[in-house]
Amino acid sequence: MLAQIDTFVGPEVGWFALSPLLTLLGGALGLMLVGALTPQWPKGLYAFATATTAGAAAALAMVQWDDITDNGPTTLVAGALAFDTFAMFMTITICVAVILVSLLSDEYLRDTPNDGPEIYALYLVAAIGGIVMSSANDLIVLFLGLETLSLALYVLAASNRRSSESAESGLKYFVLGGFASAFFLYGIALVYGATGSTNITEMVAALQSSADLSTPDTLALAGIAMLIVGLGFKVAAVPFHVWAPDVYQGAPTPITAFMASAGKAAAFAAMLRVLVIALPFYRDDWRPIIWVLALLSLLVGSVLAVVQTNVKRMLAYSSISHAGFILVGVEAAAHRAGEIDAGPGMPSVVLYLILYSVLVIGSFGVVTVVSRDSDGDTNLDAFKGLARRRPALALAFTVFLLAQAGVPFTSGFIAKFGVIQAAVEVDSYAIAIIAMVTAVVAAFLYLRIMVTMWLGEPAGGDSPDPLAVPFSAGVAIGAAVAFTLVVGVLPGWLIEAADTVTSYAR
Amino acid sequence: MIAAIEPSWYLLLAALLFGIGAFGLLVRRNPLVMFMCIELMLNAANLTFVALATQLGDINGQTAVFFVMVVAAAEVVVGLGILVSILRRRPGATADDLAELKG
Amino acid sequence: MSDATFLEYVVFFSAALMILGGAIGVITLKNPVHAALGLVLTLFGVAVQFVAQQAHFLAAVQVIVYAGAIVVLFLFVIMLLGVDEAMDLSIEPIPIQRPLAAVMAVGIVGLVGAAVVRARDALDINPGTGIDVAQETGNNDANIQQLAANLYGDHVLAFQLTSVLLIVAVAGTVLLTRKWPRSGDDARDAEHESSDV
Amino acid sequence: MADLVWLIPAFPLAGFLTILFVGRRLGDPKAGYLATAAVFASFLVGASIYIDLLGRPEEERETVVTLFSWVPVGTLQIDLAFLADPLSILMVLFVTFIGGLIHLFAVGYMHGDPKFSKFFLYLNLFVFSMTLLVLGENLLVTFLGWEGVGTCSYLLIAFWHTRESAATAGKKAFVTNRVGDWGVMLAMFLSFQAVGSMSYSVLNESAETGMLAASTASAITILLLVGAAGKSAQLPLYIWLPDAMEGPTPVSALIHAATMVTGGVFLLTRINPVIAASYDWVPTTIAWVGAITALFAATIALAQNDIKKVLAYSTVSQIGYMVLAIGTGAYVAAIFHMVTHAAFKALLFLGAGSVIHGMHEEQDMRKMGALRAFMPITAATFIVGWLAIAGVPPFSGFFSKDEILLFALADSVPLYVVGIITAVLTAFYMTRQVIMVFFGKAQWTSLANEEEAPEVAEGEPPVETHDAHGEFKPHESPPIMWIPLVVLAGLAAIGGIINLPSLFGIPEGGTYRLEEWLHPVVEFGEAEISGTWAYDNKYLLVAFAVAAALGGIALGWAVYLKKRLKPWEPTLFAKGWYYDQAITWFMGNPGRKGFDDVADFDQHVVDGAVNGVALAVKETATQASERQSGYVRRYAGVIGIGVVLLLGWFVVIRGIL
Amino acid sequence: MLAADTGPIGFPILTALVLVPIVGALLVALTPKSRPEIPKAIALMASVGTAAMSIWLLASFDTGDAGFQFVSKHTWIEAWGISWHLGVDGISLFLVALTGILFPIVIAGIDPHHDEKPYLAWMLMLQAGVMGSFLSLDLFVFFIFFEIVLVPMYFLIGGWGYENRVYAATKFFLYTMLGSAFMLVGLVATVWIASDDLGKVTFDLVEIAEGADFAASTGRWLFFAFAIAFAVKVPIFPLHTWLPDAHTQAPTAGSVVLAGVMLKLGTYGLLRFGLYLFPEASYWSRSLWLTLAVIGIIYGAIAATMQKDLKRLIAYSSVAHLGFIVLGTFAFTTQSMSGSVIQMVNHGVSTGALFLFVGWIYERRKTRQISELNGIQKVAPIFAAGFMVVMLSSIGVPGLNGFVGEFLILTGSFLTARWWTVVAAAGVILAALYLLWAYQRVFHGEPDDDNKNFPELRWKEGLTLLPFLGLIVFMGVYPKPVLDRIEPSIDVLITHVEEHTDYVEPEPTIVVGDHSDDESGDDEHGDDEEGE
Repeated sequence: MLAQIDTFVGPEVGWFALSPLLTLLGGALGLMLVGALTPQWPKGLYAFATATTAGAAAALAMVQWDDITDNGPTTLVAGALAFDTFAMFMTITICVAVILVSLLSDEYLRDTPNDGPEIYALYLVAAIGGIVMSSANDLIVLFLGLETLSLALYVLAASNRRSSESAESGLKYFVLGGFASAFFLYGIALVYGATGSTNITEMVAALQSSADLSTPDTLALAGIAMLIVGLGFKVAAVPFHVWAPDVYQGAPTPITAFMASAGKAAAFAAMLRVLVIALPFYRDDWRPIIWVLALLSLLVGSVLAVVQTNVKRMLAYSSISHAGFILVGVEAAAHRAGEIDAGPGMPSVVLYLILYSVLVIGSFGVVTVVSRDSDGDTNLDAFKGLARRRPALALAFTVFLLAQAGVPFTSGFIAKFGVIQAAVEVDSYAIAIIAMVTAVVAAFLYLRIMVTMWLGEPAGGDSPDPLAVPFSAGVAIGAAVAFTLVVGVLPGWLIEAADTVTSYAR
Repeated sequence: MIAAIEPSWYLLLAALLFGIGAFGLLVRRNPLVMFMCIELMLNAANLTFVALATQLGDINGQTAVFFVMVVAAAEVVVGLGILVSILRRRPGATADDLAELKG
Repeated sequence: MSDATFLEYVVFFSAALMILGGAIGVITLKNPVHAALGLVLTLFGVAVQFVAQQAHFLAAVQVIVYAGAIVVLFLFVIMLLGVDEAMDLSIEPIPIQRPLAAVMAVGIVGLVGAAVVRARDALDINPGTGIDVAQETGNNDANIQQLAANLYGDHVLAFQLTSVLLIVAVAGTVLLTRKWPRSGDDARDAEHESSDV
Repeated sequence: MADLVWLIPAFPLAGFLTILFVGRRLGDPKAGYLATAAVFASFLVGASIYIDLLGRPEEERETVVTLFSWVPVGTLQIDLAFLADPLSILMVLFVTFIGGLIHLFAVGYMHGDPKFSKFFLYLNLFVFSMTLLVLGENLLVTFLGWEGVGTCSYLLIAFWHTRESAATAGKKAFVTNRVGDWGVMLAMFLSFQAVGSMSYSVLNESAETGMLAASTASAITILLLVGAAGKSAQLPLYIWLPDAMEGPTPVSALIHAATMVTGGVFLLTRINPVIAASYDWVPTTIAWVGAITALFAATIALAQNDIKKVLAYSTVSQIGYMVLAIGTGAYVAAIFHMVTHAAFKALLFLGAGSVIHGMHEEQDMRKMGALRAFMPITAATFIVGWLAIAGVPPFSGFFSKDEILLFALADSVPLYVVGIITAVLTAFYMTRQVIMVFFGKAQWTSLANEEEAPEVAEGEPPVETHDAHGEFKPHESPPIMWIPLVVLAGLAAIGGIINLPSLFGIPEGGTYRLEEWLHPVVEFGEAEISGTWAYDNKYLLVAFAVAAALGGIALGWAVYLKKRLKPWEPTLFAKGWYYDQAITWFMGNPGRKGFDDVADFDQHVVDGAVNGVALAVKETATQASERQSGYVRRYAGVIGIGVVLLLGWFVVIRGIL
Repeated sequence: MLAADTGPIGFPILTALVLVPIVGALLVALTPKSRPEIPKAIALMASVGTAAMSIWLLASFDTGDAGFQFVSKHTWIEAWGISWHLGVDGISLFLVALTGILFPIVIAGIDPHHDEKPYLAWMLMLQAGVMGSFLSLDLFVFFIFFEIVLVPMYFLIGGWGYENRVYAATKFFLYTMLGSAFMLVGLVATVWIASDDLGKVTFDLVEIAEGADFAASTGRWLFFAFAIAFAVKVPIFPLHTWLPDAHTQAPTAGSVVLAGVMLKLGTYGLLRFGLYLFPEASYWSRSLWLTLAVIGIIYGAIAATMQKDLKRLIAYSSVAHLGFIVLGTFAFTTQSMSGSVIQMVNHGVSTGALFLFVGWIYERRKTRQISELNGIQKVAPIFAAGFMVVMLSSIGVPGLNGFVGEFLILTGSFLTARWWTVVAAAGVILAALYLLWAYQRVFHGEPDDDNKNFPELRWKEGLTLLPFLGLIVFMGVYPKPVLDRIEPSIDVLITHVEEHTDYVEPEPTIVVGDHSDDESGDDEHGDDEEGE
């Protein structure tokens, strides 16, 4: 018996492969410990540290990239994590989100009790959760990652103790999130029962071996239903979107940005992992559901946005419709799930995710700056005549909005184009057309905001007080604008990178 | 001669528990109780896991339950933290009282 | 019919009774404290089921962590906030919320049940001896060792992740419990309320 | 020499451009003289070309001068080319000569008008377009002139645009003409489709060689008839011409009597082989259109009191004669009458203008009378014109009209009867006019002053510059105005000589000059009447004609001077058979309403649909956003329902079923 | 229509045509507030430079060559088979030239009254967008330019328009975007389906048009996906209602550009991306288009007659005029299609000029209501004369540019679509009706007190107007040089259609000189028309 213990050998851990995660973890711990032991750090240093950590992680991920493309994808730590370009792509996406958001948060938190290490540490930890979600090769690991991300987001959402909205959004998010993750967990359990494992590799193997899918395993199907509920909740797909508008509106704006970018990205990555990579054998069962979710998200997101008066809420609904768009990509991926020639579905999704993340952070970044000046007010009126008060800012916001509307020469167009292309390639014309049409409806919302900014009368009348743009936030927004336009004109490199994710580990 | 207890019975039991928990979350207004309902649901999942683990003769299911417990603990901590920060401000607030954000 | 089976029956059904009774209690009892106690009951029932499934270690953890720590935490918060006054459950402010809930609950139970029943043959082929290592090896720690090996073997990463999870909990509570200056606090709230209603 | 044909339009164009740029500096009257000079220059060129052609053997009397390729696309090759042949040159001659005279008259008539130079600007542009019309080598160039004269007529009718009626009349003229142009355009397309070209030579040639299907030929002819009806004011499109009298009188003389309105007749003559190549009912139709118009207009003229209106309707009626002639294949007669009519009708209009001038813009004949004493020259010349149009031998009108009637009878008796009746009526209403204006007792002295007042108030150009010092006395016009009258009177009197019939032993050499001259152009279409009963009884017809003329005059004399008979002027005639009113009413009421309905339809249905969609979306959104109630438990419920649905799909539909 | 390798010159003039305005726009945007005079200068330089280049293009365009000239082609997004492929042929040449010439005039001649800097920047962006759309030979590139023009136009209408501008701008943006929504899907589908024939994924227009052969049913769907977008842009009845609002509310410059070149994106698109890509589908559906076109001609004219707002009236007249262009396009004869192309230019010139006048009237009287204007000709004769000339050209009086296009369209259409043409020809009557009536109400009559001191045409305005008048007269009197350049490309296009369908262009029987074969060709043509 004792020998048994002596002879126990843990799995070998590819430390270098894990380095992005470890970097983030180290950063988080460092912030927590050092921050706790030292007095208030000088201006902006927390944000800077966070950004550098995330940057380092992203850099490491890029380093891994070539390694993967050369040696092919593998799995890590006893098949717990997948080590493939898909994971790395998402890692980079999430790290970029962390960088931008932490830059946004800097001035936003200044002079509040929250201007400490915790929030930033939570960003980093949440990032870890997101990365784990997107690279998990085991449903339990995926669940843990999801919980890490979610818990961090619940806290962050509630973090502004001054605002009752923040608290409310935190609670709503928590209750519903817990509810949803209970479903998710239950789903995992049922699928486990059907496949005899939670490890994706083994699941696939098991499903492959059990040749007779003619008598479908209802346990697995029920499990998939539950899994889709959990994932659908995370990506805010109708009808599991109900939390999104309230939480997006209530949460502190940088946090909202983080949810809409990193949160959504990780969730979609997880969705691809679970559905496309782990459950291709049931693709004919779940594809129609994705189709419906996409349809509903597109419609509800774009239509309800029309009548909103709060910019954050508008963006929340628009992000729902964007989720619909991404789901179109997922649906396209579903057609080819598990095949050698996976088609442009998955690439279009990851492409959309990174582009949209930057866009949405930029948009919420502008909202952050404005609301900071308007004392937390994010109603449309707060944006009246923004062009007069700070033309550059208004222009930046215009760029983001146009990009979200899918106007050419912006990254948004490339993203939409990719998704539509993917859908058309697998002959899902209907959803593609619906997506484009709803995009027109959604465009109305963006136009509305633009009109308010450019044609509205600023509060100050003819001589409105100019609006201060904090340096760090300015940097973040500027970077986002640059990225949006550059990718809009020269998307080739990113597209090629995205195209590699179809060779994933399993 | 009665048959031995089948694993499916556990699963049905778990399903029942899960349903009750979900039902409770919808009908109870007290946030604390809602949390408890979530705990019920998690336990249903746990029960499922264990039952299936036993049936499959696979320990992973039990390991999963272990993790779920940690998650549950963390969740409760965070949840209660949020709840406290709210109820301090507005004592006796129910879930329905927190409906500022809508539309 | 062996005694063993009979015993199993007794255990199963009594535990099931505990579980469901407790659960019903949680969702029906007006007073949160009582609800919490109902939860304890359920948790114990679950623990018993675990034992019945030879998951001794989990049973122990279940009792200690859940019934011990978590529920206590609940009770503690209840007391701290003094929200232990009973709440009238006869009224339902949100229209058709309860029918909705009923439909959902019934639906879930029914459908999952259907799935289980449907899959039961698949399940009950070789109602395997399970992982009753103890009976085989006679080593009462076998389950623990097995679990440990699995935990630190295949799931070591997951195990590490739980620590990350706990970091979140820590950081989160620090953040949420930090004292904010009361200056202009409520004034601001009022503002926000007004700006949104 | 004929190669210089392009000079003919060039001169008026040059005049137009000069006046366009320096017209205001030239001012009154230099601009007028310049314009007149330009027109007479064209006349001289035309004359020399005439002589040139005269010197050639008959078959060579045709020169095509191509300036440049205008619209060349694929098989459609249209040049801006002129055709100098007997017909076009003849047209040029009388257009430019009479046009010149009218220009001269206008110099006096428009004297003092603030827009003096602009008037001549338009006039020259008109002459330019008119020469294009007659010289065009293909339908398109003709159409260029055709539309050009239409535009000018629009501009000139609306010359005093501050007057609402003038503006409306101008618009009416243009739009009505457009209806005709529609026919002309379709004819052009058809011609292109049929023969791959629009040039007269090709079209006529293919018609003569029988390559043009009768169906196509008929279609082209009918479509061109529509055009002619518009331009030459025939039924059913004549309505614009009477209103066109809103323009200055020289305009009425030039455009709406002498030249433009004959465009239709010219065009039909130009394509006479096509008419010949079409079904038999086609020329008959043409003939009847002319005949009915002639009679119809004559009846209306009976009851008009506006000195110019009478002339206007008589113009319509006279052109009716010409169209009748075309229909009966009497192309020469048509052209002949065109020329003579140009002379005497221009004379009459100018006379009327002189009278109006002398009467201080008074146009109502009932307020005139006994003017011969005050404006002898005008009176004398007017009387010549009267006799000419009445068809009293040996005045020009007699010969041309007689020729037409001859062909009409040769074609069919009813046509002839209509013609004769019209002749009587013509003589009658012209007599009526002459008497009302120049004879009888003066109606004007009494209401002189009250007439002055509104005139001044109305601010009519001629009045404030007029040398009327309070007292009102009709006066003879200045020489610059009566000289043209005299010249025209001469023409009207002896114009017949250009195509004398072989009657009363007129020497052979002097007869049928015009016919010989036009022979190469019309030989294919010209009807052959020798041998018909009518031809053999020419003298009888002459007798009828003379009788008709004199009868009409006598009747008029009896009624209006001797007052033996009560004048018979039924309102039906006075109101022009209510034809115009009917159309105006239709346009104003059902027509306008229909248009309004379309506009409303566009606004409410088509655009309404668009806005409706937007509204619907907004409504849905409002409704839906209320569902987002903010209650976390309700949200959980929504999720739960989602769960049930998903489970239903997976377990039941995919799993169990 | 295979692309020549390069233009006769080394330097990529077409790319320059697109980039110069963009660069200009950026420079304008970057100029400091402190120097308000600089933006105008930059804008003028950029636009005049573009104009110069486009005129040079006109000059050095090889008349005989039907193919694409000055082609520049570079890989852009390899992963998606997208390349920066520009080229110009007889169909696009004059639209490009018009775009090049129109903008400097408008920029120089029309004063935005406020916020000049962004105004100029947007104008230049607009120019770049329009240029790009006319030049691009790659579906993707075309689409992005086709789509991007919405943005500057949106801001021009919304920022510098009149009372109801936001509604109009939004309507314009969304309506057009809705159209393009279908086009995008259709476009991608085209590429994927074509990739089966081509063996590779490419967005290259020429390669697809020449290489791919779509099954009838597929091609028709794809064609309609494209056609909807163009139909909205043209606009074709009943998708036209954005136009009156957009035109009426747009600032003068906006209206001029909108009428001048932007509407042509639709008609041009139909020619280049409808007929050329999907000859079978376009030929198959011609009856529909002809009918809609004719409805548009009559309907637009009638609606125009009843408008109370002068600018709206002209907007509706655009609907009618563009109906002619569509008619010609789908009549598939050399004459009609050449007519359509030249009519695109003519309509741009004359309607653009009309909008100039309306803009000036508004500046003077602060109203566009016909009922509030009268007697202007008495107080401002030159102004009136100018309007008269432009109006006559719009009515289609021979000798002015408007006629040439209409005449060719109708002549050509008569060969293949006789009865449609017969009705369409009636449109010229209505054209006279609504314009003359409007003219009478605005310019004729005694001016009342409000209009008594209506200022006469100013020098600056006169100079702005001059190029328009020049073109109006020149194109009317001597269109040959234009037609000579258009025709070869049109012929190639028709041949392309003939290759992919059973269509044979009817040749009228030529009887000049010898009268060889039989005459009754017209009846044959006649019959197969009645058949439709």
